[in-house]
Amino acid sequence: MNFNIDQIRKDFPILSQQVYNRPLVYFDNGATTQKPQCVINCINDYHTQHNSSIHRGVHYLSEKATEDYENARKTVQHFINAASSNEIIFTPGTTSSINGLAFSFGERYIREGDEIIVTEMEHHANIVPWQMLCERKKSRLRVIPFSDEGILKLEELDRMINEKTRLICVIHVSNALGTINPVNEIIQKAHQHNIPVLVDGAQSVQHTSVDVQQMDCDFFAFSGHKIYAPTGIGILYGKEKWLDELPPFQGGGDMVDVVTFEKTTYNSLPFKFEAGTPNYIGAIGLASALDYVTSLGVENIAQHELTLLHQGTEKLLNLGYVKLFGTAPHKSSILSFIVNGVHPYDTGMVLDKMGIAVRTGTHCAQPVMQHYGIEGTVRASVALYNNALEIDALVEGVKKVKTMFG
Amino acid sequence: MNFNIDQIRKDFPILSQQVYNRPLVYFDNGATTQKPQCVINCINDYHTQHNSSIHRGVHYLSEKATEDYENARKTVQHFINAASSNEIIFTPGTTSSINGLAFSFGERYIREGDEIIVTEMEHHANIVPWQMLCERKKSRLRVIPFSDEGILKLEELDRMINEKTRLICVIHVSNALGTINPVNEIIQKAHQHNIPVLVDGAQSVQHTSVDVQQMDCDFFAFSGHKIYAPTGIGILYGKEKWLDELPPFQGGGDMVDVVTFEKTTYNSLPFKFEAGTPNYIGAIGLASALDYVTSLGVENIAQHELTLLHQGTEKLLNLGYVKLFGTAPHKSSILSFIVNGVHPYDTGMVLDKMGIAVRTGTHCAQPVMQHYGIEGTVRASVALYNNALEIDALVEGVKKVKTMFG
Amino acid sequence: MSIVNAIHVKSITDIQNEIIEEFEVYDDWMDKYNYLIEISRELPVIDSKLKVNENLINGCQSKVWLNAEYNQGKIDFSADSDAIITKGIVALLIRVLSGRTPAEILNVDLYFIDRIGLRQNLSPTRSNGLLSMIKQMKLYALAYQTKYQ
Amino acid sequence: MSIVNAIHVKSITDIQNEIIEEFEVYDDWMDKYNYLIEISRELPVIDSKLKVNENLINGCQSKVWLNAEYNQGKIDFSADSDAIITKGIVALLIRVLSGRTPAEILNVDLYFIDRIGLRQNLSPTRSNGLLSMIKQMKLYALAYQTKYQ
Ligand SMILES: Cc1ncc(COP(=O)(O)O)c(C=O)c1O
Ligand SMILES: Cc1ncc(COP(=O)(O)O)c(C=O)c1O
Repeated sequence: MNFNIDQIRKDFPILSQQVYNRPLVYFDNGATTQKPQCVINCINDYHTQHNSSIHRGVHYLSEKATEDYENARKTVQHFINAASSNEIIFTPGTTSSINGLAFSFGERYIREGDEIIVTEMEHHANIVPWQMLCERKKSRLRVIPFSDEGILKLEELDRMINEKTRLICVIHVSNALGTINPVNEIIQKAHQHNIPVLVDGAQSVQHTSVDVQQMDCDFFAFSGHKIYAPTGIGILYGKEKWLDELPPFQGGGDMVDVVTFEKTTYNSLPFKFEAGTPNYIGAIGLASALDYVTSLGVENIAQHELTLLHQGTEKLLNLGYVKLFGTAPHKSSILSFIVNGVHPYDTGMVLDKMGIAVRTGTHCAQPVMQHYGIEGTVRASVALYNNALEIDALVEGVKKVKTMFG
Repeated sequence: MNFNIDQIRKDFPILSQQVYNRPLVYFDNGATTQKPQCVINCINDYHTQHNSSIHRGVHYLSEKATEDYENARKTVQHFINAASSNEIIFTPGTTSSINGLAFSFGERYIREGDEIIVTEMEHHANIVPWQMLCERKKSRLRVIPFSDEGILKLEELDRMINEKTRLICVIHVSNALGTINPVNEIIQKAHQHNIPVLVDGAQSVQHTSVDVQQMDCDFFAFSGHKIYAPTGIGILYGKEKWLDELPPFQGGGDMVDVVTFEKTTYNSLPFKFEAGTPNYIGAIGLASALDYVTSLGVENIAQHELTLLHQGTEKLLNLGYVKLFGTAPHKSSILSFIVNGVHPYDTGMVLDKMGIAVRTGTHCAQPVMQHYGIEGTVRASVALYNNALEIDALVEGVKKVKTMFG
Repeated sequence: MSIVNAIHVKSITDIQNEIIEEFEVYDDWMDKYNYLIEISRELPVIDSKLKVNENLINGCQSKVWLNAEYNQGKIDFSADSDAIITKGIVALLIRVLSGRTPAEILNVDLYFIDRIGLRQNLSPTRSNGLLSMIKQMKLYALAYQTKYQ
Repeated sequence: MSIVNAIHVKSITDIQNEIIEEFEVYDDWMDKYNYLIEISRELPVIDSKLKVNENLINGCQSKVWLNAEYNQGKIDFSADSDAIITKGIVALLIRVLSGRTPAEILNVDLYFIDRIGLRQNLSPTRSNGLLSMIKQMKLYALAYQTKYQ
């Protein structure tokens, strides 16, 4: 495999950072990823040389920024293989993508008594917007449960789908368990009943290659900051036939055609869904990050991360006192665990002082924790720049934790 | 006045840029402003040394980012003199702030037959969200007109307010005309009837000192990118008593307390309104920009810009063939004009090739254009880094336009 | 030279090369614009009763009306704009494409645009809508081709 | 030395200085944590029937129960946590503040926190909620002061 990890690590300046006089070992990638130098430079260059507001400007800088912004849209389109760049909506992030969709889809299609299906494995971002919608529309949220290994019980889905089902929302890769869900199968089932499916790809695009046409999902959401891009930018993909029908989520500049106080008409796709000045520098930074990922090869990244995941899993389990949450055979990037008898928070505090950044707590997936009856886990999540030495450091850290808390 | 413009211009690297081999003269500040080196460095340092997701992390970087993010909130609080940092909500921009408020306020307070008052001078961002809300709730949008000088007819407001009025939304400084509206007076009138007021401050915070307590507005919105900060970050200020009562605009991570499929409870202020990973680097960049503005002195900036505005006004009018739109005595930063007999677009195209960046068109304020029965204007908008030579360049450009198009 | 004459005797390539040559003498943008202003005056002006919303082209900051008429296998375009430079640009397009067959219009490679320095005007987001004009002309060509074949 | 003894004979300042001295010997974070773990064992454990939601402190990733009782002008605190380091930290707070008058608690300057290296734990967003614990203790003090004066 043509994946020189030592060389790649040099692309990320923050990795040479020290914390508490120890080399940083960054395993909080599920929360946010670090940025390669090319992305940092891209933003820097933009601010020092090109910055200008987009769309309505007649001048040179504005034309250039507009072109770069629209090219960024095409980069995203090709990255997830959307059929058209009209299907790529820039948003501030996954949470906004899902909330926007919940609003628009809700206004257009959800009536009293209708049902929306989610899974027990969802991140709060794919639960709360639907709960809020259901409360507003007096509709009902139904939940596909998962087994203790962290595998969705798809037979329940078959029982749940009925003539009132309007939408199915499913997490692609679980941020709390690492499970890669069988989205293709779910989408096939749903489409047999003409039910559209939203896939929350916040934890999948950066770890596996995503092809929205092959997957045939109706909507797909992800965040830039989790795929080596800046904060404040994300994507809502939607099939054009849906986006054409949905009302805009927000009103303002750029999304309109004609505004009068009597009647306002809306702009065409994708602009209809992009009210106001978008985070165009974020979008251009996102394109730069996707180019970087593409240059390394998504498949290479996936393989590298999977090797680390397996090493980590084996070494942690070999210790004999670590319980892993999420043991589905089809997994990605997430090691969610508890050191027996030790509170996750204590584990996290000690690892921190050893320079190892992990996340502890519920990972915005409280229903997953409720499933296991636990308060939370320690989560080490792997990114393309992690290496085997860091996995060893994590294992050593866990050993230290065990000796301290016993 | 201690305002060394030559020195200050050096803080903005883009200003030494050339376009078409001519020095850039950037007068599209109403659309977006350029960034000082300190803001650029702040973002750069963040990406190379500190980046980490905020709030739920136990580790060093996350703690630091959280602290910086919350300190940024305090910087914003002090900049607009809010009573508490709980009143400062980070959003992606003005448009999002207003749309979020329209949703939450609408859910909580707007019923069929209710009325919302806006002005004829609003930017689309302060029209369309309210139109969308009125359509949803079968309520009514009422409009305070303005005179041909660009002055609101406040006597109309007195006639318009009634027991059905729920909210008044007013632009602080008009982005199409430059008028500084008498918001204090409007707020006083509104409060006599216990009606809250939203002030759209997208064009005011960067040009005049804003004190939300003194103004006594209930809500105030602005965008970072128009005040020398990065794109993708903005503010919704709201009095705590209102924010406590309003439901969240979006659901997701960080804004919740307990999530179960049966019932979800929300976090306290300000987090209730900040679902998902916020643009924390944008927020930290915004604080850096506000510190920069404060270091120069908002009053000094206002005075400098006003001098340029007066010079520009006088020199353009002296040409004898320029018509100015927006001639209120109380104005800020905006020169909106037409060269007689010349389409604004032709004017903009020629100025562009002379290196002068202006905006042409409706400036997302079509009702203002409809008021005058015109297609659009040329808008030169002044920022702190513009100087008298640039005003002269603009005037020379306009002369050239006149000779070309007759 | 008048546009109308050029249409019937020269190939699309000839005319494109002619335009390129005409523009070659100007290396200053202002001169190019002055020339476009001049050209705008030669535009076969659209009948005022055709200046209706249905003939308006979307995506321009200035208004552009474009009309097409089918005449013995060829399409004659006429147009107008409220902005002069836009009018000059549409005049160039008409000079190249008016009086051509639908097939010629559909297959045309408008290389002159790049060569005279208007390439950036071709960006889909350019507010002058050059791309929209070309698209509209091709749409007319397609419509007539479908109708008469 | 046992916490219970310390409470009645030493001033708040004495105890803070004592804690600072105890921590001075550790310059490694692991040793500090080990010491906090040790200290956590000395915490006067809250009665299990007081481990109810009403006694839970908000804003911690770990659970912290805190109870306060008023006894002849002084407040006795007891607490527990499901995380050990948090428990150690709350034990330190109790060692300094338990058995003090409401006025003492309300006016206290807890400088030892900074000196032993826990200052960053004081950030309002710190998920261990040290700030919330102190706030809660002061709230109790205020409540009792108001009630009994
Ligand atoms: C007065 C006014 N309101 C609202 C906006 C919208 O701001 P943004 O595009 O940053 O959301 C603008 C800027 O275009 C403005 O000038
Ligand atoms: C699966 C999943 N969905 C949604 C989100 C929300 O993403 P963001 O916070 O970037 O909006 C996250 C990240 O926290 C996630 O892991």
